[in-house]
Amino acid sequence: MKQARILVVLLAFALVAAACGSSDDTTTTAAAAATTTTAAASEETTTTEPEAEMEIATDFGVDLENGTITVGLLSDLTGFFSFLVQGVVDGYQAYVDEINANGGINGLMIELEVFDTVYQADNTVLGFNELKDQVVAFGHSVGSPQTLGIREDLEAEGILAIPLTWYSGWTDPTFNSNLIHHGTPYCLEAMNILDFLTQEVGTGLTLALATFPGDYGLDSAAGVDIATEALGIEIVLDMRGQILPGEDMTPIGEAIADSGADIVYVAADPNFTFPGIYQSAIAKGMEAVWTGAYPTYSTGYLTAEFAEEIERDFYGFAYVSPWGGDSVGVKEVRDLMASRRPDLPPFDYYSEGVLEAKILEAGLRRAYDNGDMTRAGVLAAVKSFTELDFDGLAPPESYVGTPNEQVQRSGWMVRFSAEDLAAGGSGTIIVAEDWTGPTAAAYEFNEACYFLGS
Amino acid sequence: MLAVANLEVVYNDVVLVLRGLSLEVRDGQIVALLGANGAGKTTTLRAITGLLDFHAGDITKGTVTLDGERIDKRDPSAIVRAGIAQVLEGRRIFAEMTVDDNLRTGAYTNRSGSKENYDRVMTLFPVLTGRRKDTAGYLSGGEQQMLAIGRALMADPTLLILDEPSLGLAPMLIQQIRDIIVDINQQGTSVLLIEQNAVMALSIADYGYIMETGKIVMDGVSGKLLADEDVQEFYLGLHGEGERKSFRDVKHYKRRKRWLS
Amino acid sequence: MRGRPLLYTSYEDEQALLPTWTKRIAVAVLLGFLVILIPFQLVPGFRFLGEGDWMTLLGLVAIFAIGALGLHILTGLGGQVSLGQAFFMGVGAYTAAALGGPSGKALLGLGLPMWVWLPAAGLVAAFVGVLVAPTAVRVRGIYLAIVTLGLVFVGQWLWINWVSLTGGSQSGRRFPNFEFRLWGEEGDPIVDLTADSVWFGVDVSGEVKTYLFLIVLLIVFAVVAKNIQRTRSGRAFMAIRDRDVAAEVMGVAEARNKALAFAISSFYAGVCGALWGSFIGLLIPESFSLFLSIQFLAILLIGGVGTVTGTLLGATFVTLLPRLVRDFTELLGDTAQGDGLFAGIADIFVSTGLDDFGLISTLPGTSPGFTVFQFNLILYGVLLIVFLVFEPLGLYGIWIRIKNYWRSWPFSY
Amino acid sequence: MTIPRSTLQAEFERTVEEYEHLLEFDDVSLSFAGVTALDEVSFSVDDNELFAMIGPNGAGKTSAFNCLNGVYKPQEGDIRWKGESILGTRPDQIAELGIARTFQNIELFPHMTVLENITLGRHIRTDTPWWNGALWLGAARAEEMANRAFAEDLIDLLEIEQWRAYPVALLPYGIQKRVELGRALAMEPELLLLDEPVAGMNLEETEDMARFILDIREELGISMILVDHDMGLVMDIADRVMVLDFGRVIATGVPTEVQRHPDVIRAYLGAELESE
Repeated sequence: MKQARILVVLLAFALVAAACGSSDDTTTTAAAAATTTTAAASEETTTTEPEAEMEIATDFGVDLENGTITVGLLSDLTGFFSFLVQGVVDGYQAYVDEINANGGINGLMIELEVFDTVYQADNTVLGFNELKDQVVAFGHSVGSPQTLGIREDLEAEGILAIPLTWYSGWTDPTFNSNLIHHGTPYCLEAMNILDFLTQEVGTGLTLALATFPGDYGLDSAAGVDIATEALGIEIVLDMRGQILPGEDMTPIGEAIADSGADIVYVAADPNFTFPGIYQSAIAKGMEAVWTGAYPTYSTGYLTAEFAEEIERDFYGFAYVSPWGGDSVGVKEVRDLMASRRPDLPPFDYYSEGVLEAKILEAGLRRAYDNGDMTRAGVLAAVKSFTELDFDGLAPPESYVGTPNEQVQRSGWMVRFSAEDLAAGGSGTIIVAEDWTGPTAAAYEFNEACYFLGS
Repeated sequence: MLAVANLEVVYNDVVLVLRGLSLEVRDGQIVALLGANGAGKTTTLRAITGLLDFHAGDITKGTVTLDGERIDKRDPSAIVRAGIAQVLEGRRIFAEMTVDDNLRTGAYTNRSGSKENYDRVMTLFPVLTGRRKDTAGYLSGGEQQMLAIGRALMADPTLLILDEPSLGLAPMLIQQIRDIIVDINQQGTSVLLIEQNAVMALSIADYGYIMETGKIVMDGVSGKLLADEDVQEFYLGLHGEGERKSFRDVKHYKRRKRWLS
Repeated sequence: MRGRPLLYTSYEDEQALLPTWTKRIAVAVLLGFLVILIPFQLVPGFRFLGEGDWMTLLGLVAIFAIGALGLHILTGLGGQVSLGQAFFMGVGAYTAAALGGPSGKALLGLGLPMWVWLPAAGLVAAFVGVLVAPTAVRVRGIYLAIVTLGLVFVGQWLWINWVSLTGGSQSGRRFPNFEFRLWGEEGDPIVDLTADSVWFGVDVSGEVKTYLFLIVLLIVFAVVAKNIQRTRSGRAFMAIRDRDVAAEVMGVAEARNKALAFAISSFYAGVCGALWGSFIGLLIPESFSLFLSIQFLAILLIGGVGTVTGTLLGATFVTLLPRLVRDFTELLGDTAQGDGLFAGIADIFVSTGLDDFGLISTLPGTSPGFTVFQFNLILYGVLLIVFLVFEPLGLYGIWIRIKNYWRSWPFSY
Repeated sequence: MTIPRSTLQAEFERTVEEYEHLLEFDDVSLSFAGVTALDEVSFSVDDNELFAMIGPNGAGKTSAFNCLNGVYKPQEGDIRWKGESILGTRPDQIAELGIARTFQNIELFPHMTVLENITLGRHIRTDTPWWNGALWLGAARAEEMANRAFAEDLIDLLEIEQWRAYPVALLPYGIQKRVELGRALAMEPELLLLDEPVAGMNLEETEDMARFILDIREELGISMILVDHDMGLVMDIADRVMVLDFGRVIATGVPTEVQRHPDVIRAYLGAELESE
């Protein structure tokens, strides 16, 4: 017993050390200095006084007396994807603050209740249970298995949740009674990227594939399969599902280098796994196009020791307009962050938070207009949009119709640029805007590309 | 030199073990402390040597003084430096270390005179000379006891406290240990001997204390104790005319000790 | 008055689980709280305990307490330090999923009713425990901890790679619901523990039903654990724990009893895993990680090794700690925002705005400081160390101290 | 199965079988990595005999006990219990044959109470399966009550009533020695091995222990092997004494003979006791 106690004390120290250590990681991707764009008050949102005579039905999360609407966020602030989710939450909060400053939803102020799920399924369930009777909807829910864990509960309670993941299943009606998709799913992203590279680099290409397990990596891999078949690209190394966080990434990087592929397609995470893979591959002298699923790469690399190589090798795809885009929608995001959070550096993921907030805002406004701000009312309102426009922040969304009609196909092809970063940008530059490749455009989307355990 | 006055010790804030114990060891004496198991002998020792803390015990009343100076608030190493060395019950040698290394640890507080002390130990215990490099754990019980005493002597104490040195030893070895204690005493070290073997202890002690339930119930010079009828019956197993009574004749119900009345 | 606890007229009275009226009444009151007053929101000032999310938390306490009782039998009584609890929970959970889960597109699932999958989860885990036991019997102390640590990694590998059973890494699978069916019939189950309904004219929510079910299970498992502890096998386990050679010389077969302790403990872990999976709904293979095992050892150490009461206290404490920390943080945040005497003090601990420094951040990401989760981990580690160093008997030891203090009050000893 | 509450004597009644000696050591040799612990040791113990083993520290007395218990396996020779060899039998099986033991350095279960320690001795005399106890079914309950009654009788016999519910680690040494004796007796042994039962005891406690040993033998008719350094005790109460030195038997006989044996005096007793 005594030895066991010593063991546990050591483990406990390790826990403490891990907790202390992880608090530093969250800011590693934040690069460069804050922009100095002058704050311009957004004048798009119109302020209407609540009409006293109108009857509004409510059940949970909407308090007409105090004038508040409470929305839950099941976020990952400490876990695996915390660095990007933090940016999403910052953007979300800033946009909500802006709405509230301009009179809220017909006078009702939106309040965000953020629950840190630490990217764990069991915590997500606890967070759901804690918040469900306080909120009218979940403004986002991070992680696919996490979100699937609460899917039946969402259905039972009739609550809307916006999954913060780009799994192709969200567009699939078997999964999505209370969930909505947004952005291009992983498998179509893969098709787009490979379409683009075929145009850019040429035909007769070879490809090395390495991904996470789970929906993220395997949905991506499913898209790679479809695209390689259509485009005649040969897969020379298939390590799908084999990137396991916490393990040594060197063998994967070396295998990729040994494969000598022209294109390396990776679906991993930018902080814990990708740098190891990339560095061990370029250490063996590999030169290839590196690309992959969206949150695999980070502009933080532009200040890392392999900055030059990543600038040379990287091609990526974004579902939401990156920071430096020209659309009205993304300009609005830049202005918003400059006025609300001048302390924060430019970062691509604010756009995602603003996009989610805009979907929610539109749903809340429509529910208000319908006179039904119950949870079911908000859900029905969101599910009734046939064309929801974001001024170019993201392609228009539709939540009505067949999966093939609903699914999002276009996005932004991007590269990294140290120059852009130095010039006060986020480090991401756009090489093709609102782009859809031929394979992606032709793909008949009837069901999820990859089935997540159900 | 050592004086314990009205000592009261409580364990875990709950169990009162010593209830106003007083005793004294004078220069050059061998003093025997006798008593049943659980009477508080070992606690007394711990109180003197500062080891109570390790057993969640506290001195709640009374004092311990060495040559007139309070030592009951000092920590164990300071007490050793002040000149009190002890041999714990059950020997507690460092079983994985060699005989020499064991002895060196004993000299920790007194490095200056370690050579003379080492020679002294080797003269007292010739049996250890041949086993200097052997691992202590492989020594026989008697040799381990000698090593434990030797280790205590390395600190060159003015007072040596021995806790049951005869425990578990064969009759012949008990005699040897007894002779060694007398030798050590004659070389000028005072001895406080805590023992179950009253015959052995009183045969060499100058003065004796008998302890029961946390108090001294009787004390006196050895001769006086040896002559006491109760001591004879309860500690020496004698009856009538100085005959040892057989264990076969032990009665179920014994006479009440007079000192309890 | 405490009565006269030592005056009994028969051994049966004294050997009873609850030998004194004081204890009987105390337990009856506690049960009344747990089964009636809390779930039906009848406790003034603590009505919130009966709300959905607290029912969920208390249900989780019950589940973890069952797993901890299993470890109590193996480690607390048997002295075999095991880090394998997460592995056996995984065995139980996936047995339940395979037997009780619906068959998905690529997933094993037989759709059997709960009265099959729940006991089976325990039995299969116990069987695996018996298979592992011979290895475990050969090693002890820290070495056993390392062997069982190996089990956790073997389990992780197996769960991640056996995709048709587990749904695969980062995907996971759904577990069967808490509902009673006879056999394979379609439509609504006889009793659905997750849906709201009306029982005897009283509204009972799904959470309350699940909670009541889990509490009843916990009581059964706790009584069985206590019975094992006070009868022949429990004594044999403790004897081996205290002195194995002496126990053998007394006629206690070491290998057999160690294996038995392993099997019983694994049964508890298996049931715990199945309940957990069903309760959460979806678990991924990564859920059964080393951290889970450590959490169970922590429950034992914080609660107090070797007692059922301590184990229950530990499970409650460890499971509720994150929530309590969060609620307390919110309270501090509110206090710091207001004015008054405590605002300044509270402000030291929490940071409520961009430039406000404090230990814990109430607006994670916006204000500096640890997030509640990080603070929890730290607190957890610190508590473990504090308990191990200062109160090896854990919460149970504190309880005994309080009891002894009042027993001899007003005398100090 | 239920054990009726009755006097200890009735519990210890047993059938008589045909055998020459209860226990026989036949040329037993044991060594550890070249160091000889027992060298061709032979002796026998009969029914209701109190046999003593003495000798210097490290002479092999405890090793002989460990061979007998099955903890060590001798390299040569044979150990027979009621005429049948018990070599290679596991310690717990040997315990079931009826051989109980106390230890030189008390081997009680420190975190268990006196009652639990003594009740553990009943392990081999009880057999309800574990699940019966787990569910507190009738058989287990009856067994527990019978165990309790049995243990209480022993507690009475050993006069340790007041310590009943204490964890043994908290008890004084002398009481622990008694509890250990009680635990061995709870096994209803036919042969009891006592390893230094009075070491570290003062005269008064030694007298108590002597009385218990004699009582047990008289009332329960258990054979015993006694190892101790207290020559007064050994010579007074043993029927026969065997002296070991460096693993060899140097003398066996009645106490008065052994006491006068020159080898014994030289190797063990020393000059003083001889003159007494």
